[in-house]
Amino acid sequence: MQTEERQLQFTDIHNDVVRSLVVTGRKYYITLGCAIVLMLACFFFPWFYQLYYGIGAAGMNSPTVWGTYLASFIFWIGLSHSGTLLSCVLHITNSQWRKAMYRSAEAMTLFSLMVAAMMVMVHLGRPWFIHWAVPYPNQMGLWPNFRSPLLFDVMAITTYLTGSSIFIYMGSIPDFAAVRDRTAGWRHHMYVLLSLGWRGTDTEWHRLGWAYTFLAVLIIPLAVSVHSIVSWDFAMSIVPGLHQTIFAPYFVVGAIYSGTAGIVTVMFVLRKYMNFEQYITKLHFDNLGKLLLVLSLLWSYINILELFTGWYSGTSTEYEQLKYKLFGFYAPLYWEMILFCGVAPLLLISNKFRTSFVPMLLLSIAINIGMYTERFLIIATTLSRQYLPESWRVYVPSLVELSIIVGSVAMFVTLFLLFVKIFPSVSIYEVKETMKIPKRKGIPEWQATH
Amino acid sequence: MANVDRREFLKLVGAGGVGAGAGFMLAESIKHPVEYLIPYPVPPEEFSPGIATWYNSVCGMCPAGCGISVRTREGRAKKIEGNPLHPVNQGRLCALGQAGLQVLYNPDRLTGPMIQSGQRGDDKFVKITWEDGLSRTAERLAAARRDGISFLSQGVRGHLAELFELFMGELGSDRLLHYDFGHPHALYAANRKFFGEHQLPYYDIRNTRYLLSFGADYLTNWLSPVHHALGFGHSRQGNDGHRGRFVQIEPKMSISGAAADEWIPARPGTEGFLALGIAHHIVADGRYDGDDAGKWRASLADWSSDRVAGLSGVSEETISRLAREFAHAEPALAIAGGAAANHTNAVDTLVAVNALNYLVGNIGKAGGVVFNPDPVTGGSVIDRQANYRTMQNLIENARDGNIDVLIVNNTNPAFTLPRASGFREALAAIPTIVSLSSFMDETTLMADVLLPSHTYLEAWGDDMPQPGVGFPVGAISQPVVAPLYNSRSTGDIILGLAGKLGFNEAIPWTSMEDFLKDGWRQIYERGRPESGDFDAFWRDVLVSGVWGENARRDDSVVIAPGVIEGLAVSAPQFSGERGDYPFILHSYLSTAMYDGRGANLPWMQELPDPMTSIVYGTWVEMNPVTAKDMGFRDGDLVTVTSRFGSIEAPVVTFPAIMPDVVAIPIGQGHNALGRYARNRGANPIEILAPETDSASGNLATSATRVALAATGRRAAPVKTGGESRQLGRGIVQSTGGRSGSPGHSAKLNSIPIVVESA
Amino acid sequence: MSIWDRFASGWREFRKDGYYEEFDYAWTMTIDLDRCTGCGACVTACQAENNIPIVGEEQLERGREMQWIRIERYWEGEYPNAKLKFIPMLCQQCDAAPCETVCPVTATYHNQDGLNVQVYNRCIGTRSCAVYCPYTVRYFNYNDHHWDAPLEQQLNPDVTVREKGVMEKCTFCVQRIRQAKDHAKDDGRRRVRDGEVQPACVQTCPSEALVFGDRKDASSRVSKSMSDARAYRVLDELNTQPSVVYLKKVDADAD
Amino acid sequence: MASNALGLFRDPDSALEAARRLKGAGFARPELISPIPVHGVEDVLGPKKSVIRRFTFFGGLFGALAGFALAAGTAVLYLHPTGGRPIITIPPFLIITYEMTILCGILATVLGFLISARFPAIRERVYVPEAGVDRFAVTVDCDGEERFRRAEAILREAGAETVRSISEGES
Repeated sequence: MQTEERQLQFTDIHNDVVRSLVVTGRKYYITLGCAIVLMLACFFFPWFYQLYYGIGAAGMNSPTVWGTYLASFIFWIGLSHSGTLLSCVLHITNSQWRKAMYRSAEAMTLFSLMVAAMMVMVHLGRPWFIHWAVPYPNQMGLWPNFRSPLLFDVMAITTYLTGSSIFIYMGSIPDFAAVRDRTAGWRHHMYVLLSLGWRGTDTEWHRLGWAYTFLAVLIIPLAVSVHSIVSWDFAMSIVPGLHQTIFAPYFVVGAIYSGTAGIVTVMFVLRKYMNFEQYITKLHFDNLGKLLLVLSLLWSYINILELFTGWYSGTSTEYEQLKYKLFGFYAPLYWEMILFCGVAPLLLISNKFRTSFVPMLLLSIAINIGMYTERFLIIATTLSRQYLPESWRVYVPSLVELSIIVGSVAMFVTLFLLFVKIFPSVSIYEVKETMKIPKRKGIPEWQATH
Repeated sequence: MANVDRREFLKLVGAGGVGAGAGFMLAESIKHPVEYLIPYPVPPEEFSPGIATWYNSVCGMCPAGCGISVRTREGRAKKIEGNPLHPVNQGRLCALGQAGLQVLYNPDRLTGPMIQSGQRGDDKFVKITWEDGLSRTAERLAAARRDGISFLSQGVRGHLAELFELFMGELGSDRLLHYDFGHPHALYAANRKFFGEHQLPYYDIRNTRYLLSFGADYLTNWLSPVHHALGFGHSRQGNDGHRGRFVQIEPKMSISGAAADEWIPARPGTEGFLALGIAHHIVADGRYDGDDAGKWRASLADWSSDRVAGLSGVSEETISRLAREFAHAEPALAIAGGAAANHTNAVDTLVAVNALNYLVGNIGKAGGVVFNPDPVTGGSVIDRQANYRTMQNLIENARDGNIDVLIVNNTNPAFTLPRASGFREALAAIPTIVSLSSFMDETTLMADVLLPSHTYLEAWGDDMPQPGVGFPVGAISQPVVAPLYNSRSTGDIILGLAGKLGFNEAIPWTSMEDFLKDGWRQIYERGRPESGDFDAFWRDVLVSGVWGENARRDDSVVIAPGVIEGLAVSAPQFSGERGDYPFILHSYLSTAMYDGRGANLPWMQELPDPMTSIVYGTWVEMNPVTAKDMGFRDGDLVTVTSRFGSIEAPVVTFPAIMPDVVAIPIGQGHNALGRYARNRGANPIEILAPETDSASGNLATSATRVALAATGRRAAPVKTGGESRQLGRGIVQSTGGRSGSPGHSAKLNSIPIVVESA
Repeated sequence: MSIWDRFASGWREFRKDGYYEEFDYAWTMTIDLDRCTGCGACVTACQAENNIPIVGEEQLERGREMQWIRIERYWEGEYPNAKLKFIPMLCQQCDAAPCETVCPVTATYHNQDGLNVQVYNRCIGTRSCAVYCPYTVRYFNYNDHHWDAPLEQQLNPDVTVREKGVMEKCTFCVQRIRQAKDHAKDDGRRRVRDGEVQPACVQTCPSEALVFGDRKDASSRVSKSMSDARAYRVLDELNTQPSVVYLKKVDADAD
Repeated sequence: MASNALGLFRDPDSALEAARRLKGAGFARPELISPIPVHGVEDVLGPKKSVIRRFTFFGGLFGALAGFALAAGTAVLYLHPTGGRPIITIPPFLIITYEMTILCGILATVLGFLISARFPAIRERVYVPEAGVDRFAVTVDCDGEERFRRAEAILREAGAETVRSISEGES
């Protein structure tokens, strides 16, 4: 199932992965350094300034009180989506090609969730009181409001973060064990702890298999619920353009869409810079490409539907909203989004395109830019066209906001770079499973049947 | 037929008697409020920390003379509300009045006497003591020629005005002038001409069923806005059964125009023709059956509606309809002001409008024109009111070096006189200028000696509102807080000067309070006191904040001889050729800043202009079509040029303004007056032509033609409002015709006029 | 009372919808658009009473005005038949307030006077209430505001000064309501008398367009004016059940 | 002191074969240590029942109850009427319930896994690093020299490259 030029042995993957962990080139440190510097300069510095000055540092106004911060929040949540979700689905459907890529996909989930959580902090007017959103007994006679979609968010994201971190960890226990035996010094100790003393006995494999499957089963509905709930932050308001029943599926599809695109990007990078050429192959890009195509069509469908309902409602509020979206101040962004997320992905129809790496990379990036735009428009176009025309006002992001967007990407990269040095970024044992298993002569290959 | 009839009013005054001693105890309680959060180590007994104390006083923000109740906590003024007992505003107050607190607590107030240390105008002053300041001034006054002394004050009334009279009398100079930009000279002149009336009458909007307003923005700045607003509300929904109808005739829709049921744009300056046209109709239709009907018919003969229609641009049908409605409705009332009263033919116009009132016989009737008795004191002020001609005269004298000393009291001609008047130049020719202003305004900037006076919330004084409400009303303004700075009340400064100059036998008083008390003792005596105790009376007046008397004018109509025959309106003159200056400049008193005195109040700067929602700054209102033709978009910066200068301001398209008129609000464009006002917007007064109304000597502020030119730059004014169309969302809903709504005439108030004390 | 008793009683009592409609007062304001002249006195009165900051030109330019009550203006028609209609817009104190349900920390909720209260100290600044409010009458403190000395001496000691990151809005001058209730208690009265309490805007309105009172008291002026044929609510179709009732403007020449 | 016989195999089949034979020879349940889950272990060493499913189920159940209690219960204890909704507002509370269900389900599953697979390992157990890479090991504990030789024989016969004796405690 992988490149046939050479028969890979168990030891190859083993060595490759271990090398990817312990052998660290100069390039890596440079990249990491840049990422960290960028993160500090573009994320934390502006944020601290904003903490000092107030949200006024951003470009928001009345009535457009939400802005890019929340857009980034949705974006990162969305990006988090296909990681674990995809991996779970594929695990349950027991598809082989998943196995080389799912680890990094899950990592993506984890880190984009963390960045998303950071975006919430940035978004808040008084983040130093965020703990008030957590139900803990207190003397104030106050309590979070469980009727609030925002609190659904708190619950959902906490659960999702817990779930996906456990999922990725549990999946890597055998690999930790494997790496444990090949490392020394502090790394060894770390992996000793992480691997919980895994031996690989048949019982352990059996238990792991079950637990892993259960987790997968639990996490699929969870992931779906998470982005539905995020969508309800908006859909449960009565703002024209937001108050729509289609929003939950819209957000979920969008999330998986951008997430899958994200995976493509990450795959490409891993393949290129961690020399996993043999394990991450055309096949993966091909399959992901097909998935992307389907998702993009779904996405376009929902967008058309949204326009239609707006037009069909015939009410002034929805109608103005629609006009504004298509031809108003933000119209260029809207059409850019359509181009990137609706039109460009149609290229995926061609096999050649799907199986060529660089175009896929470019497309995946384009899609995620488009998806970010979508999230931004969802907020900007609706809030600046509220019910009372007298209160209409356009919102333009400030420098602080833009820099924080860049910074959040840097933060994601930083986390990911740290990850690839701690977690085996390709699942050793599952890749082994996909390999040709040594056979004893004269025995029917019943292993090969799975 | 005033808003408060006698019994009710006296009852109110009586009610004020509760909790006597508000102002009385104040003397002890005056301490500097800054040092402590609760600034009274040993608090006087009527102060208990945490409990508000209300003091009644008089609003000094505009000439309307509303009564106010000021809420103070721990010796600091917190809130100004209308004095519910005061017949003028009956507990209500306008935005400007509310902002009085920011006059008191303005960060740019002058904190003590100073003298000019550099060149005039370069804002260099050094502090001196009051002793020093007063003696310097006294010396100059003593050294000056008798009629070389000029006293230029803002319009003040009551005993302070009398004190000015006394003082100037002693100095032997007749150059005592009260100057207010917005003073309705033409209205006074017209009433003098038509009725032979010295005082302005009381226009009873409350009880009228039909108000025909020729350009008078009676809801914003004409005479007594708050009182008119009360009347408006009541006439609209207050009287059960019927709803008053309001018609506004003006080239640019004002707030009153927006509130009116019908807004009729008429060519600027032709309001008088319209009035005559309507009068012609009334007489022609035989709606007027006085014994002098013949004379009327004769003098109105050649004002047929077709001719008037041609002149004014208002269709014949409209004119005849207005005439019919006006004659039908009983009572109906016609008023004129604003632009209509600021053309070169203003007095004619206003006389014609008076004729309308006369013809429908509403003189002296409820809902009509009610004559006012002379004010109890300070009535002579009216003759002291300086119109443009008088100011011109002063300016010429100054130029010729006939003025040795000029004392300026809280008026700002350097801002409110056109450049063309040459006032600023004239100031240069005056050796000594003394300013009593509380702020560093444009005029004070030119002064040599600064003797800053208290704000009206720190000073003793009184006021007899003019126009009154049909019967004598007086109100005492008492200090509601201790003086913030080392300033003195205007009265005390004058008395101080008098003392220095040794006018002791003529002006024996040492403090404004004593002077005031003596004055009010006479008022007390003329009221045939039931209770023989002046102090009790004094306290009651202080507590209730207002005093009234049931003396009314008989309602017999006296119409000056020869008026009917002389009835005619001359064509309005405009400065500038139509060719070079295609637009007529309609400059109007801004809602928030009145004549510019509000520009240093942040609240007023941030109060969106009701019509455009613009804050901070000046703008030029244009008809959208005209703007389109000239290729102007909203926010384009244009130069507005008259024969006498030019200013820059951004264009704002305004749906309700005549195509050949551009409107600019007055109030911004200060180059002094503190951080909030300085270098903001432009001042349209600067470019006004020095055209006057010959009959009243009033500056014809609407008689200037201007040209507009694009600068190519954009300077979109800051607006709080977005889209200003409803898009069929039914936000402001309206119902047609007659609504059987039960009205509710409100007399209630939430203010306990009670001082927490024993 | 043990936690379980509390729970039991609570469960019994609070399962039903809108149970708190049985609260003591139902403060209501009616605004007669036929009287309103748009003069803006209410706006300044509110600023003075409620320590509403001076935002400054730069902030206003960025669209961050702070006016708990604002005058909205709507043009109709074109010259020469242009009409301008004003409508004062303030927090509608909705009984079914969208803003209340969305706040994650219950910084805004319904108090026992039927008021939609905003707890500044509890607010963490998610700003979602402002998004959910269809009347856009919630104002956010984008930064700390300051008053040039000695302007701060005017600040009303009965009202807090809000810090950055906090949402604020019209409270129907709750401090005055509290005071009136205390007065009533001192006089041994169970209820506040009609007209005993007025928000700053109502108190100052020169044309008496605003009326305030308790609609539970059928004899109150506000109840009377609510029963007016012209009474309507803005955006009623959203079923937010506002406590601010408008009286339609009368268009004399229409019918 | 119990010692173990451990045979290393190149391929899983031989390992399984060895295990089967050991079992047949009456050895206590042999253990298979492999770098990948070997399929067909069950048919050789007999099926295994996993308790994890119960953990998951009861965890989820608990989560559901706890979730609703959290939302509804505290809503009653802390009265904050909002938006005209009833204090016990079913639809939104169901969402909380849902999330809590999954959260507790996940945690319980993890717990179940750790318990049933005896993680984390406190005392050291038989292990060979090669089995973590590409070798398949079969261990069986056999006390006594003679039994060890027996096991060794079976293992070699099944094709083990090497056979070692490992006593618990070293690894």
